[in-house]
Amino acid sequence: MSDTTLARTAAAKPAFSLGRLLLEGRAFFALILIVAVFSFLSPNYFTVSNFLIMASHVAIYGILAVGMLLVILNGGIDLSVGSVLALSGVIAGALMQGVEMQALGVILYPPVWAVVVLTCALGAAVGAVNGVLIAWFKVPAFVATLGVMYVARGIALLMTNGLTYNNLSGRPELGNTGFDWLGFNRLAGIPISVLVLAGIAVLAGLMLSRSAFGRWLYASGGNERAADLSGVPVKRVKITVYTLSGMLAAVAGLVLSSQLTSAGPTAGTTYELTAIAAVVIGGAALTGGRGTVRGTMLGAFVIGFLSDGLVIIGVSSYWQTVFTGAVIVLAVLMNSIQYGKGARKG
Amino acid sequence: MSDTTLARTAAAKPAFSLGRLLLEGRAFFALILIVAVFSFLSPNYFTVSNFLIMASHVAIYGILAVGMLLVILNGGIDLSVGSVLALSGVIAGALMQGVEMQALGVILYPPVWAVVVLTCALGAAVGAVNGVLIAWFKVPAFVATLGVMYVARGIALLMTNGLTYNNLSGRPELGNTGFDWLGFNRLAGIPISVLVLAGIAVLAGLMLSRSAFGRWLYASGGNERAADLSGVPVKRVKITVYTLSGMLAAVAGLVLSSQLTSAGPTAGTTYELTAIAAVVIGGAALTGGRGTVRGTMLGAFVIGFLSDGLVIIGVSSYWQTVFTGAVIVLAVLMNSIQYGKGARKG
Amino acid sequence: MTDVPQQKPDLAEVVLAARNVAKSYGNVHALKGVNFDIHRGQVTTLFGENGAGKSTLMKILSGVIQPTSGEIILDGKPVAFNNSTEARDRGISIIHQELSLAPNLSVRDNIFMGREIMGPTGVDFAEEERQARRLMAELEEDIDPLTPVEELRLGQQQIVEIARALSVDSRILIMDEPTSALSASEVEVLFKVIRDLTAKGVSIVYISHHLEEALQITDHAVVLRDGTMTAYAPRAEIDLEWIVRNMVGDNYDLGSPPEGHVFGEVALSVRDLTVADPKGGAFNVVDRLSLDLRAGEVVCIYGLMGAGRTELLETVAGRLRASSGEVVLEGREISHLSIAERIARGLALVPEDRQRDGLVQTMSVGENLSLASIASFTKGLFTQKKAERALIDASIREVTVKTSGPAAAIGSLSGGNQQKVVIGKMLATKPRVIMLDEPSRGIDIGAKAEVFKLLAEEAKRGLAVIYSTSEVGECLSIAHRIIVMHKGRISAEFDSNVSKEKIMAASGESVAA
Amino acid sequence: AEGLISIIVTDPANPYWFTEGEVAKATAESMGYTANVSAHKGDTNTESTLIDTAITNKSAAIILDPANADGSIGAVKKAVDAGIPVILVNAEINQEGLAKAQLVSNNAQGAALGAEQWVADVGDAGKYVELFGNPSDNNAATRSNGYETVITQYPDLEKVGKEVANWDRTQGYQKMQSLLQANPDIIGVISGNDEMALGAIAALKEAGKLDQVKVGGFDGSPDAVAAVKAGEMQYTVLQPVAVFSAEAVRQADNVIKTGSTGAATEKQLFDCLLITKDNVDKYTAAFTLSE
Ligand SMILES: Nc1ncnc2c1ncn2[C@@H]1O[C@H](COP(=O)(O)OP(=O)(O)OP(=O)(O)O)[C@@H](O)[C@H]1O
Ligand SMILES: Nc1ncnc2c1ncn2[C@@H]1O[C@H](COP(=O)(O)OP(=O)(O)OP(=O)(O)O)[C@@H](O)[C@H]1O
Ligand SMILES: O[C@@H]1[C@H](O)[C@H](O)CO[C@H]1O
Ligand SMILES: [Mg+2]
Ligand SMILES: [Mg+2]
Repeated sequence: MSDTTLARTAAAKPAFSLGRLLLEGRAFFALILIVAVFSFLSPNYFTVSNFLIMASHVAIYGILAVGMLLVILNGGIDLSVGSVLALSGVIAGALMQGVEMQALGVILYPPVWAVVVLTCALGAAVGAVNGVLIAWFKVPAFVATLGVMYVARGIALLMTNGLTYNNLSGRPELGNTGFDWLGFNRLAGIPISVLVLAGIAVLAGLMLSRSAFGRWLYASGGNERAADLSGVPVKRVKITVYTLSGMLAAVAGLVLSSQLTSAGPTAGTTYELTAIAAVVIGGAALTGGRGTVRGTMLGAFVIGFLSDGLVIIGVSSYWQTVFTGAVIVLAVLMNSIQYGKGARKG
Repeated sequence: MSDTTLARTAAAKPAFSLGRLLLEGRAFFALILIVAVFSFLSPNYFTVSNFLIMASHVAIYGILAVGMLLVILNGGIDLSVGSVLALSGVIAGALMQGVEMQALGVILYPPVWAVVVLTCALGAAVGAVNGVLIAWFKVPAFVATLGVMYVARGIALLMTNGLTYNNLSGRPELGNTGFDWLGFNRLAGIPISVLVLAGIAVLAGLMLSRSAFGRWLYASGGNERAADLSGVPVKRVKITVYTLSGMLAAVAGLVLSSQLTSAGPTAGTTYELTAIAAVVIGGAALTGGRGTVRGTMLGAFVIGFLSDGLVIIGVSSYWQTVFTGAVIVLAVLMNSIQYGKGARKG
Repeated sequence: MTDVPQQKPDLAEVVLAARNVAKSYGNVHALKGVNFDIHRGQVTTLFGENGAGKSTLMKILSGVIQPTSGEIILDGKPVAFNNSTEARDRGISIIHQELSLAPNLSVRDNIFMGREIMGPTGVDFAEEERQARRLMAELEEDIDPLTPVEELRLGQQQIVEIARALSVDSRILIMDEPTSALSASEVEVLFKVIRDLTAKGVSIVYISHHLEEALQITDHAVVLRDGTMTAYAPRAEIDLEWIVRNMVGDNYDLGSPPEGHVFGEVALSVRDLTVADPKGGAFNVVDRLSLDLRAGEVVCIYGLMGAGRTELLETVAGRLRASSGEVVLEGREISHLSIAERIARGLALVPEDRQRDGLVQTMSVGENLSLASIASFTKGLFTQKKAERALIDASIREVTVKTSGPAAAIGSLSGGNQQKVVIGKMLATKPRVIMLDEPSRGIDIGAKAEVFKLLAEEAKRGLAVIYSTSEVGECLSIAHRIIVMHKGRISAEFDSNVSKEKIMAASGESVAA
Repeated sequence: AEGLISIIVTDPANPYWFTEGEVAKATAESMGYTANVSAHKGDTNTESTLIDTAITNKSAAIILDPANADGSIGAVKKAVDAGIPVILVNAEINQEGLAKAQLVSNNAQGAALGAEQWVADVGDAGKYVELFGNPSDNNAATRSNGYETVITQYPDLEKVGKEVANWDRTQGYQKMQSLLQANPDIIGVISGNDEMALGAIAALKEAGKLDQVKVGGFDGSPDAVAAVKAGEMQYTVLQPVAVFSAEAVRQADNVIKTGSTGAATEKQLFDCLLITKDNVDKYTAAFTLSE
């Protein structure tokens, strides 16, 4: 991932590549500062096990943030991710409880892999609805995804009647166990959710820096008309990024429900804000065309490591709110000071 | 107001002023449809008293939306308005309870007008912080106001310890009665809050269409570099719009606390989304430079009349969520289809 | 810098001067200690290759940017401008090379942006409109001041920029390529205005790559090369040859149409193409137009602003939908194809408005150059860095882009070099038919010759070229066939032996001028 | 009886309030009323809007779960001024004489009940943490104080952390994980409600510490009862929400017909019941323990 994003950054401002390297370091600075301060304040912060737990919290936001990055690079925004996360969890929950085939009079228990695939497909479908509204019907992204945010949440509530699907572990006799693997297990000591995040980040990084699609995305986010005239399928790119964002929201929903071994319709409320904040703290421009996966990951970790740290040192919840806000601004302030001169509108 | 916004519209697309008039009518169409449907479904909807009540509900969002419109015209966004609303209410509550002057050993009870002035000044100050962060420190508006949103909310919580100020009516012997006038009284049968909204809308409309500041705002939202090169004080414009947005959030906070005769630190959560939705439904572009007060009012009424109507006809809260989302998208869809051809990126 | 020629004393007083002005961007030295004088009531013309530093110098004189070192002398006294408003308040205004208009505002509002005329009840729109109308009349341009700028054609937008600068009543007026999107008749009008202004004592700085045109009005000529002043002469001593010699160091020749090859099959055929006004007007911008283009043939489309050339080319390229008619590429009807599919089949368009349609401002020079040919260096899932780099390097060489490297930000290039990137990007798709819409906007004479040479060579190898321009001279030096468009139709067709006058007459130019 | 009874609950997306609304609605409909259930989601402004709507709809009575002990007074007053009787359920307001009745579960009693059971399960020495509800809801503090009163009697039980998790399962999960990092050696978690407790259980499971750490909940929600049954949660304190929601409607009916609720006092406390592994089988319907 690092090499891919470096390439991107270097391409943007080549002349100062050495200075830039230092500056990138400065963006890390916020993160390092956070880690240093909390490690000083609590002996429990700077431990491998805590970093892994914190990383597993970051995973949820981080997965959403990768999808959000794609959308923001395109010059859009996706407010529906929190709701799609909830809806996906609920759908997964419903599938795990079994699908009743009225006509046949049987209840089907799809295996976990099928649940995962179906849920991701659903997330992708919701995302595609966003994309179509935005690309074809020219509804501004903010409005389209705001609407879908409400609708998806409403459907999740209607499906469950407000209740939470509990017990998603499945039953061996039904052959649908294994759902909690995502949230509970570890590979080489690393939580699966963190590995999922890492995998997604690497794939997204490769896609952005090495694939034609990545180039199209940066181009259409930077100047849609010019991209269009250069043969970039701008509508297709748009629909694809929203579809991917929806799909990633579904993945986040699966990871979260598997961590909680339950899925409720109110999960993920306001997560879209956290995801957007991560992307922007990571240096992406909301006007599109600028941003990297690496920055976004950095942003997600800044937010996650901060909020967990505040809990670990036992700051009161009101002060947690104040600090979170202050750090978000400060982290970006540092960023802005670097980019200072080159900063554009938005 | 109508003449002012008409002027703007005319300025924007003179050639088709007749067709345009029809199209503007189409935007009203959503509102008229909503009124028609609900009047048909409930005998209690289409009554003067209900319209006045609904208008007083719209007032809160409407006031926020006017401030949001200014910010959005500038190409920015203000996520902090909900928190500032809460903080202002809480400050007003604290002032009404009396300010203890430790040194003098007395408790001062500022008269209501002073409470109003101080609260608005506070809102303006918070807005100015946003503005300075954005204009001088080049922090992206989304991040700056997100941070301030958390900080303001945290301060409101800290000030009250999570509790709510009750009884803001003041006491005659302290000479500070009259606070509930804003929220409870009526002039010529019209709730004061609605009159406040109308006044603010007219002033904002005049400012946008008649003042040099209005021109500067549209210019810097349309092309900041060009405006800057033409001698528009773009930084000053920026700081001013955020200050105004903060001040209007304080006004909304005052109106709300006076309607509820209480002020709590959690008021106004997520109102920023509603305000943004009103502005965007009203045809403004989030990229800046396009939008009118009239449209924004229309947007606020669409949202308010819809949500009240759904409650009046007794739709379940889940379905309310679904409908709200669907209508937001549909209202804008109608807009987009009209503007269709001319539609640009964003 | 010992061989820097001294500016000769001149009769007219110097009102504004640059002394040893230098400007660096990192390690790019845009200006290396330049002396430059502006004379009262006279026109000083600045010549130079793309990237020579002309715009940089003008931006410094008008307060838009500040010099790294050196002094600006106004009326004999050193001054320092912190921004363009300060310079404007001292009577200096500038027409920027790149448009700086707010697209969402009307012509009127753009003209008075930042200098609104105030009446008792706010902005005096009536007065502003009156003045805007007067300016439009003065420039002989039929533009309603209430039209939003985004609905204007590029050339009209340039007129608005000019009007804005004129509205200020400045003593010193800097014009950085004010005519790049104007047609000959509009240039005539502008020159008339300039003569009126100089008669009133206004000093003008004029930059243009249309050398003959500039020669008509200049009183002094200064040549910049690589950030240094290489030559100065008063009007009496200069001619085209002098300019070119000092600019590019040797003689130039735009050449003549490529010869010695036979045309191939019909490569592009347009049949009865009709395009409704995309802005909703009740007329057709292209009106039952038919045109055949053979492989190896270079056709020039000449026309006045508003003739419908841009719409014709954009429709063929797939951006606009035709209301009727067909477009046939190498025997295949392609009306239903997307832009991308047309590019893939060898049909490319170099658009007219580089900022809006040509460049992705957030991308580097290299990424812009390779944007239209991504498929050619993608293998399987991934793009091939080496192949891309080779393509970019070849492009930079072919169209002679002056840049610090492919990774440079596109915004750091001079205007002309940005234009070359737009041309290079589409040439890199290896098209079989290429359409260029006013491609010479802002590129210097040397680069133009390079592009022409390139097109000529490709034509010999079978490339079919449509070249739209407002400069008759360009038509004559490249085209086998010249088509004149007027109100969406072909009003005349000539072969390459025709005279300038005949072409202009067919376009309706004589009527306007 | 006829007329509309407007039922305003906090948020039916939580099973507790869902039951509250559904039981009230069913009771009202069984008595011949029409009923509307709406939700204020904890926002006093939305609540005030819903009260206005209930007035517009000429409701015969309003059943309200108030959003805020202080902040809801104005809204209740408004309904009362419009001549509509208001019966409060689940949470109180800090003013008497406005609502016809305030029917709430006895949170203090329930908290004491829970805390005693918790001590019995956890033992009387060791470190523990507390998950606290939404601070703007009085019930959060009432329960916390109730826990405190009981647990402080055991000086060797040391509270090493208290986190606000806003009644929410995901927050309970994440806060619990962080609390575990800070305090790996705790032996108990006491939670202000079931959702947070269930989140804590998921975190403990993930950390493999569920057998070392005992968790107690509050509400008696179906999920919690299932967890009790599975041995993952030690106990939950059942709030008789189904009982008092039905009772609230009956008293509203009395007020409509006779002008008075028929109850002796405005504030009526409904005692909470303890659900442990021993009596879990008597849980027959959501929030209902059949004796
Ligand atoms: N913002 C910038 N950052 C880095 N380099 C720049 C910047 N602006 C200009 N330059 C460089 O300065 C040099 C002079 O540019 P300038 O725009 O003055 O050229 P010009 O003579 O106006 O050319 P043209 O005829 O193409 O408009 C060029 O090499 C250009 O790349
Ligand atoms: N018959 C007509 N009546 C009024 N306006 C017309 C008519 N025909 C064309 N126009 C205007 O002229 C425009 C055509 O401009 P277009 O840009 O295609 O011309 P062009 O020849 O490419 O000129 P330019 O040099 O500006 O690029 C149309 O958008 C329309 O607004
Ligand atoms: O009593 C209720 C329930 O515990 C609910 O779960 C959260 O809010 C409290 O007020
Ligand atoms: Mg230039
Ligand atoms: Mg053209």
